[in-house]
Amino acid sequence: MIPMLETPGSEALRVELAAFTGPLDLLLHLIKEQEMDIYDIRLEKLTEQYLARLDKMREENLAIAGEFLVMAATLLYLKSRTLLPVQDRPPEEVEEEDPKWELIRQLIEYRKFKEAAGQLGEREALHSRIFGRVPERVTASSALMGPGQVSMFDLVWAFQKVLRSVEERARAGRFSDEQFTVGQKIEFLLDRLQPGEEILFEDLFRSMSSRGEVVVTFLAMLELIRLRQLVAKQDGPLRPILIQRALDPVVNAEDAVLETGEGAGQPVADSPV
Amino acid sequence: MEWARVLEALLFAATEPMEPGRLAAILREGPEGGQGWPEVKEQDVRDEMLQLSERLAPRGLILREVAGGFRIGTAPDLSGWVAKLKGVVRPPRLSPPALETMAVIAYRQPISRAEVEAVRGVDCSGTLDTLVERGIIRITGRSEAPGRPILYGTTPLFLEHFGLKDLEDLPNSEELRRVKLPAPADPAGPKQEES
Amino acid sequence: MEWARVLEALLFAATEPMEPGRLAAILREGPEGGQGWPEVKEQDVRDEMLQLSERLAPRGLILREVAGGFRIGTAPDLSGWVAKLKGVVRPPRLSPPALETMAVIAYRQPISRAEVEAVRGVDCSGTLDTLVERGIIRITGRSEAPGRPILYGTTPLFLEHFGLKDLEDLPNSEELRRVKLPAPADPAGPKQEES
Repeated sequence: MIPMLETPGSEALRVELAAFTGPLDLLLHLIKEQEMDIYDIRLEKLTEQYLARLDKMREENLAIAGEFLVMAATLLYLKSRTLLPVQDRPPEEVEEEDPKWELIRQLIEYRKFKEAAGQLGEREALHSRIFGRVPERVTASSALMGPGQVSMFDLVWAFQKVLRSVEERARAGRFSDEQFTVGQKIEFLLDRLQPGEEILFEDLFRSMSSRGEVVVTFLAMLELIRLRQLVAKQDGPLRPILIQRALDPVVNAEDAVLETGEGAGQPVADSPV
Repeated sequence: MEWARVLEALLFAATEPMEPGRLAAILREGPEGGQGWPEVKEQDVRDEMLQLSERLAPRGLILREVAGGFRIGTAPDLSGWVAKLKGVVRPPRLSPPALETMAVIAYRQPISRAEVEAVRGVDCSGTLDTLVERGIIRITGRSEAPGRPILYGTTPLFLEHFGLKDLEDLPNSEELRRVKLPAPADPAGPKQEES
Repeated sequence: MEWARVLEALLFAATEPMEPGRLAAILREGPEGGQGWPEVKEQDVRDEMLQLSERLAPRGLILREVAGGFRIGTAPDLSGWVAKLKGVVRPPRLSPPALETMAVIAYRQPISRAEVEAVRGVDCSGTLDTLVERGIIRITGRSEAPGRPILYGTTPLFLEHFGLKDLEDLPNSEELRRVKLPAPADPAGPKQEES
């Protein structure tokens, strides 16, 4: 959200401009700054101030989100409209209420949610200072597995989380009927991770959208962990699980595939019968 | 009251908020292979919790009601100390845009992305993804509206993150639930990705 | 002593046993961006812990010394209660090979030793015996397959040990039950005895 700050002098201004969460936020700020009544906004003044802000942002070479420009156009249109005498307005608008009210309503609604967001932020600030107890289970199992390692069950729980997100992606309409084998996925994993390289457990599955693919990849991962080609580790309880390719493999990749035998070559369908 | 000690042990050991009704049920059932107190009611548990809360206050711990249950935590004024412990994770706070998106969803769930964007006036796909990833919101289904857009709602973790008892505990919830929202097709609506 | 509350909060939130010397050091250093008590010595912390231990005794909690440090835990006589909480899983004192064997049986019961070995690729007689002895698995019958091998399945203690409601509660049970396993006659089958 806050851009990189190169010039120390402009720091304050940059932070201020970056602090607006959108054009409505900027408008509310200007209305407050100009001490206007939101139900009785002076469009001309507001538009002028708004455009001045955009100019300043441009001078500072800040990327201006498209929404800010759309709002500028809306303001200019509303302003131009107020200059027209009633009889010169497009006939369909004469009967209708002033379109400026649409903007005002939007601002009022937005302001309510912005205030609610502020209150939520205060609650968050308070509650982020309260610490609960973390499950002892995690410490106990990491003691069992040696420092930094993860138990089989921790892995399975993590895997369950991945499956849930895959389900969500699948529900969002991305399906795949491709078939995968454990052997293929062992190759994929060894390809993906160079010796010593590590990756976030969840990231391994991020691009996958079928349950079958995720399950087969997970089985391939377990197999490689068993063969000590991969190590699962965790910096501490509740920290993310990392999968690391071992530096000095006990068995080489070819052996890994061979040793899994038929199981590895067995295609696993996305939806088995 | 002999079960008060059991109650404190249960609350202490729990790693998630405990509902008084569930605590009362555990106390009635008894431990594995043992006898409980069949007469304990939810209200007894609630009464005892009040007393526990007072006992904890001078001890650097607090009992708070959150996400439909009770949970022991460290006193907020001691956060600077607790944060120094190894392995203690402080969940990162949300950015202002994420908080705004969060607020709209909290009050108006289930809600589609387009509807959130109509209120905020900016593209919200980035903040929505962040919130889903953090487990604070989730996809709850699809709308019947044209295009059957995905709908979002809050998770129990949302309540925990913000220290809320339940959704009724949201500030000004009545008013904000009723406010008429701008239509998603609003011409002043969002088009581009927010920075 | 004002730092006693800090001490209790630290012991509560700690994710590992805390040494008195380290606790004293934290108390001297102070919180993030704050002042500590530069005069606190390790012996002061030890003295305070004794008092804390006495205060905790009547309320279902104990201060135990483990692995060179101190940790607040629930009283041993209440373990039957605490075990009923979801999310509190007793430390699995099973070795990694035993856990793997356990996982295969859990998802694919009833299953013969040869079938378990076909999945794991090592001799499993040792781990099977351990698991039977621990009461986590049991012999459930004999297969109709040639040689009528003995079949194994899980016991209620298995569920308790892993904090599961029932077998349906196993993570991702559907998938892992359906995945095709290598046949027991697999040439990559059992080889050497695992350590």
